[in-house]
Amino acid sequence: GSDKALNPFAPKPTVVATIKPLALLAQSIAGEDFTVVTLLPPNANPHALAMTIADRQRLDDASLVLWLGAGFERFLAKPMQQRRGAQLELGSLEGLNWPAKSPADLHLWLDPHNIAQALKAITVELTLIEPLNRNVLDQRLASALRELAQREQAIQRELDAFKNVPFAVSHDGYAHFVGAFGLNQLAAATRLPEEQLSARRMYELQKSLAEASCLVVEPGDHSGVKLAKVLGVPAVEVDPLGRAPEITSITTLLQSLTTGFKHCFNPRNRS
Amino acid sequence: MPDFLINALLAAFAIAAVAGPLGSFVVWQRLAYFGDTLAHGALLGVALGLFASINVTLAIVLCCMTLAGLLFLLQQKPSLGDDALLGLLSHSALAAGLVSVSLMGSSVDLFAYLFGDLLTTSRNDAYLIIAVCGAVLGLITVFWRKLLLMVIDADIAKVEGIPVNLMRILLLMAIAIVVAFAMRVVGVLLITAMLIVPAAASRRLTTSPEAMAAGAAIIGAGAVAAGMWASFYYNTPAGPSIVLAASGLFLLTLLKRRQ
Amino acid sequence: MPDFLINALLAAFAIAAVAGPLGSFVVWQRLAYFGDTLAHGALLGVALGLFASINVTLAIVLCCMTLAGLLFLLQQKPSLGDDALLGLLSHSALAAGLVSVSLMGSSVDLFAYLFGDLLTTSRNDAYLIIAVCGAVLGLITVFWRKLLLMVIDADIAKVEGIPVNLMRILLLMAIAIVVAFAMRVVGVLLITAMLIVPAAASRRLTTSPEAMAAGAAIIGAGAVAAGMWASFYYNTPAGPSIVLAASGLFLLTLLKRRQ
Amino acid sequence: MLATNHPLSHSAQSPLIQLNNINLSFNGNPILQGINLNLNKGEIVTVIGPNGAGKSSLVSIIVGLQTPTSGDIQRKAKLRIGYMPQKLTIDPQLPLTTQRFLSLCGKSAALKTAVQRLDIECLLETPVQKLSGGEMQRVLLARALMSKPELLVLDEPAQGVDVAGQAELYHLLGQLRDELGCCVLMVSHDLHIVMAQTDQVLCLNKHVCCHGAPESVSQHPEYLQLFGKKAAEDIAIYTHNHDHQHDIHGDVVEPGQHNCQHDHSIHKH
Amino acid sequence: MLATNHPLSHSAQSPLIQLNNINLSFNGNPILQGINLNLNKGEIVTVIGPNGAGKSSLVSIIVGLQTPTSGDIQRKAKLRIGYMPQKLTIDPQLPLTTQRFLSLCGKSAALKTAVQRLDIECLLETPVQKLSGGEMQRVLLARALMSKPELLVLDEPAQGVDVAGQAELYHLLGQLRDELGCCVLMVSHDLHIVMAQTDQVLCLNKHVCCHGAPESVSQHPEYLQLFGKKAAEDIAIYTHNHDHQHDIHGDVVEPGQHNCQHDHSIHKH
Ligand SMILES: Nc1ncnc2c1ncn2[C@@H]1O[C@H](COP(=O)(O)OP(=O)(O)OP(=O)(O)O)[C@@H](O)[C@H]1O
Ligand SMILES: Nc1ncnc2c1ncn2[C@@H]1O[C@H](COP(=O)(O)OP(=O)(O)OP(=O)(O)O)[C@@H](O)[C@H]1O
Ligand SMILES: [Mg+2]
Ligand SMILES: [Mg+2]
Ligand SMILES: [Zn+2]
Repeated sequence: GSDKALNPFAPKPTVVATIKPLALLAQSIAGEDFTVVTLLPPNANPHALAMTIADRQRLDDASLVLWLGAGFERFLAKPMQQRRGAQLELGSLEGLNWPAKSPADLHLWLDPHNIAQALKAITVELTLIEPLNRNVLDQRLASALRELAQREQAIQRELDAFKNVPFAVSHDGYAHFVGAFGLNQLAAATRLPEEQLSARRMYELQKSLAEASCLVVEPGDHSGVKLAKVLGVPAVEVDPLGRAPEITSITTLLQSLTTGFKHCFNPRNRS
Repeated sequence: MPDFLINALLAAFAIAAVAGPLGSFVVWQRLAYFGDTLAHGALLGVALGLFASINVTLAIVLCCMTLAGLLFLLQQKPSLGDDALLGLLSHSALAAGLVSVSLMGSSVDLFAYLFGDLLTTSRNDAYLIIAVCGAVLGLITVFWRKLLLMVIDADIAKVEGIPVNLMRILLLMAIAIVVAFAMRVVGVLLITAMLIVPAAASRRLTTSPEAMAAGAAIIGAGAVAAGMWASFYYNTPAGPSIVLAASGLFLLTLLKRRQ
Repeated sequence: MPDFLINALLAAFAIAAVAGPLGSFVVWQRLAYFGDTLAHGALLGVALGLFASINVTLAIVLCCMTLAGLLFLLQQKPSLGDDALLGLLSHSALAAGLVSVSLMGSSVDLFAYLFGDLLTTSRNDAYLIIAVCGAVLGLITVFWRKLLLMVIDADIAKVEGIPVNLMRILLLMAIAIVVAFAMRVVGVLLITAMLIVPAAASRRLTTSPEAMAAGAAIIGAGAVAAGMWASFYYNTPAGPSIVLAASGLFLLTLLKRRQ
Repeated sequence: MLATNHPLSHSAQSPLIQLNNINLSFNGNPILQGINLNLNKGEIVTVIGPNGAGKSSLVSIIVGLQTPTSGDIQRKAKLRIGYMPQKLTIDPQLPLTTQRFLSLCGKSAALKTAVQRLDIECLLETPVQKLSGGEMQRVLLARALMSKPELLVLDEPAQGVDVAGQAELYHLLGQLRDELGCCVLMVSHDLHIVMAQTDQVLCLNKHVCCHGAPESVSQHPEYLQLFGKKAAEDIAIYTHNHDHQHDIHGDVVEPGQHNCQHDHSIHKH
Repeated sequence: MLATNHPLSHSAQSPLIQLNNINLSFNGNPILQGINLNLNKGEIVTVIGPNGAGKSSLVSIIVGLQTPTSGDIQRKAKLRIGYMPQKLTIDPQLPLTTQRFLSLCGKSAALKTAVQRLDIECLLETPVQKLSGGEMQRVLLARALMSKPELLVLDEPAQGVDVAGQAELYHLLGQLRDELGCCVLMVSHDLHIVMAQTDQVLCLNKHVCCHGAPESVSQHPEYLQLFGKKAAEDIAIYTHNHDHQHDIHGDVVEPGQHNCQHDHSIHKH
């Protein structure tokens, strides 16, 4: 009702995605028929976001809200409970792959299989909103899935040589990628960035990471960089959120991750 | 006006109304640290609530009330100042919360529980806040004179037959309950700041305790209105904007030279 | 002993040593809230530092020192208690930090800055901490008598020719600097708790200011040792374990009946 | 009645408060020892004694702020006590005018009377925290009056009150006793006034040295030891002629131990 | 010298402190008006006056804690001041024995002398916060002495001190003046002692009512107005016979306004 009145210049239905990877997913299906909005600023922390009124208004105005789940975008838990409009909680989709070691990890867009599931679900939701565009949407889905499959194979080939190279991560956000491509992750230092280490854990990490090629950290994870320094392994930045502006699709995001991990595995690539 | 804005304003005004008088007592009794202590206690509450698998809000409320009780007991030993006691409780509760999370290998990020957001208030949340704030406001009004006599001088009050200890625990519990309920709905920052900042601003303008309490409520309400407007106009987060608006009002009162 | 443990212990013992005397002043001067205020100020410092693209540690130190200066100025208007002033500054700084982050669309997770981790202290970090703590400890020792006279009664001290205002700002700056440097290395919780808890525990055992300061340092060191051991043995996070150990020592002192 | 041999228990009606063999000690140091005391309606009882004698502690016990280490207290049911402590510090953060401070504890009619009585109209708008030492004493007395107490307890009420005010204060206490028929218990160092205005004097130095009417007390050997012979005669302090007898006055602290109650042996003559 | 016509400026040496036309007001209320005062070595000067007369305020200005609204103060270079405030509250969280408290401001030899002088050996181990009212006054005086001050400023030093202690305190102040040759400035309500022990009396009631030697002051009309004729004669308060002349004493507040300085008109006879 009042949503349209507050936003008269948006003739196209909007899809609000919480973070950039989800926006990339939505964009590949939505094309020009929807306005896709990313709720979080490129580098904000989804764990502790304080919304502005405009953010809140965007949520209410959205035809579809695309998010991962209360375990990831905590600030959305309550608004989504109350929401009457369409929402797609990717974390609760059927038929997803979950990594064995950290079954609750919601960085699920790092696994091509999950990406495919998500794309399909998004197509269903968008079709419900704009039934007349069904054909176009289906075509976009098909081409997106094709591109994804190709990229997956290419990455598989690229990473094959490094399957046994041991490495560690600072905080457990890469499990889906690691699982999908069968990489040899020795350990994750912490589950969450805020978590503090125990002396025992530190001791064990130091022993088990003796042969690790690197510690993978997110951009801006200063504690991770410090940890790597103390443990005596190089820190390599890999960005699961694809913050870099040249990342414009989910496949380029996967590719950038691959490049990042190769930096870790291949000492010559590191500076 | 969109629904979420109505809910947010309802909750924020209710909090401003009760935070005025309650905050005045906080300032008089030097309990400014108490809000933070309760927030840290809430962390422990969440951890224990998950452990004992009881309702998390209930666990938080229980934990906050326990902290209020502990503070009351420690206050009976007069060798430490209130601020040091609160600091002690605050840090111990936070540390205990962090340790128990780690021990339980709990899968929730406890900090999330501390960051409510005013703009995500639902209508039911707003009603809950209004009910809690109304009840506490009623209690304070009923016991106003006794509470005030206790603040002025506990010894004289005691001799004159006022149940000083009861009043003290009533005050601590009232603060604990308001903070515990409001925290999850509107966020720790907003509720703890609303207790202190408007009362501090009002202190500089008024000459009677009643005026200070009422003034604090009015300044709080003004800060809510101004902060919400700023949040809309400058696209800033709502809670922090309200707090900044209140601080701005305090700065304005510094211009007043007298007293 | 692994390197990381040596570094951590070096840093933690240095902090315990300076936090003993400094924390005693914090307790006497009712500044327990100051640590938290500085932590919140650090958030603002990070945001502004990124904005002005200066070194973040420098920005934090500057911001903390500004807060100390502000507190000093506000203390000159005696109509508000220290705790209310600190609460005001604390919440305003936090709100300002959150708002400026939001306005700048800043690229760092500010909360990470607040949760340093003792165990990731590098050798250079440890040296830095030791240097800062040593310098502050030296300053306090040199001005001990004057600081103490100021604490006892500022008026008498002033008449006797002690530069009371200078001493006061010295104390606030010393706290600000120790907290600002230590915060990024060992985490906010550890440094702020180490200021209050050992001093509070020591208060109950001692009968002279010097003994209280020294006792606080010793209790702090004991808590570091016990906490580290527990962290290793029970696999609990190091910083919070040390804080809990200190709280445990405080509880032990409650058993002592006298005084 | 336990304290039948007690000179203060002469009244026929039942006393307002009855202390039986009260002892108080802090950390093992005895502060009060074996105190027996009855307070009756219409009496003015003054407690005198050197610094640290335990006068304030006794008052705390009587008003119920301090629990004695041992002994028994009996209070008349629902006794209305007006209390004026030795010192009072009110938080400067509380905005409170004298008017409001007084109005907190009684009706406006009572306020008006009390204010007129103590001549403090012009202080009504002043914040209580800004009152000068003597002004505060007057306001506290007004406050204690307003509640129409049956027992009025004052710990050094004349402290810091100016010369003229002191005389009037004691005069006023006498009037009050007559009008309200209340009992007044006060602590004072002002022997002149005490002797002139008091019904009963209790001379305290950890134990009760002596008690009774002023005339009888001022002849009592223990009183003479405490305050010097000359003081008893003309109560003129500055002409006080030292009598070194007092260096050990019959104090019941552990025997053999030097008694440390500042027996005014400062000027070694 | 500006204040040449000032009776207190009789000394030949240059004064320790010289106040010229000092005014002080809070929020527009005048507290002190046109005060001229010289303090010289070896003098005992007592400030008397009713409650709220501004005595403590004047003392604050002299020791440098309060800045006057207008007027000029000249201090001897590097003047050592010993100060004893009207009240002192020490944070209970500070563990501090009396011994340590005293030792903070002087050598142990000076401490020993001061402690013996004031007979407070037995208080040395007591925490300062636990001292009784009068005990604290003694300790504060000991403290003020230890620094061998050139100017000793005491705001109602005898407040709460017991009868015997008072006499000795004033006696001691006289001795000190002789030994150290210091100037003693004190505020007191105790006219008896003031008149007996003081060189110069300053009678204050916002403005300086009168000043000079005790004998001359006690004959001064303004003094008589403030304290009553009888008081001037025998300084015996309890026989004080009221003289209603004093209801308006020549105060320099806004003319026509009722002067609100508690002109002890409480007992309307
Ligand atoms: N809480 C306490 N702990 C330890 N000692 C105490 C405490 N309170 C009082 N005392 C001691 O008890 C003694 C009596 O104190 P009290 O205040 O009753 O004396 P007082 O007779 O009122 O003296 P004054 O005339 O100076 O007011 C003093 O020596 C004092 O040091
Ligand atoms: N900071 C202040 N603000 C406003 N008024 C004040 C302040 N300080 C003192 N006064 C007022 O100034 C007057 C003089 O106060 P002062 O303390 O100097 O009196 P005093 O002569 O020492 O009285 P007393 O004999 O009772 O100690 C009083 O009426 C008091 O209320
Ligand atoms: Mg006493
Ligand atoms: Mg005074
Ligand atoms: Zn003698």
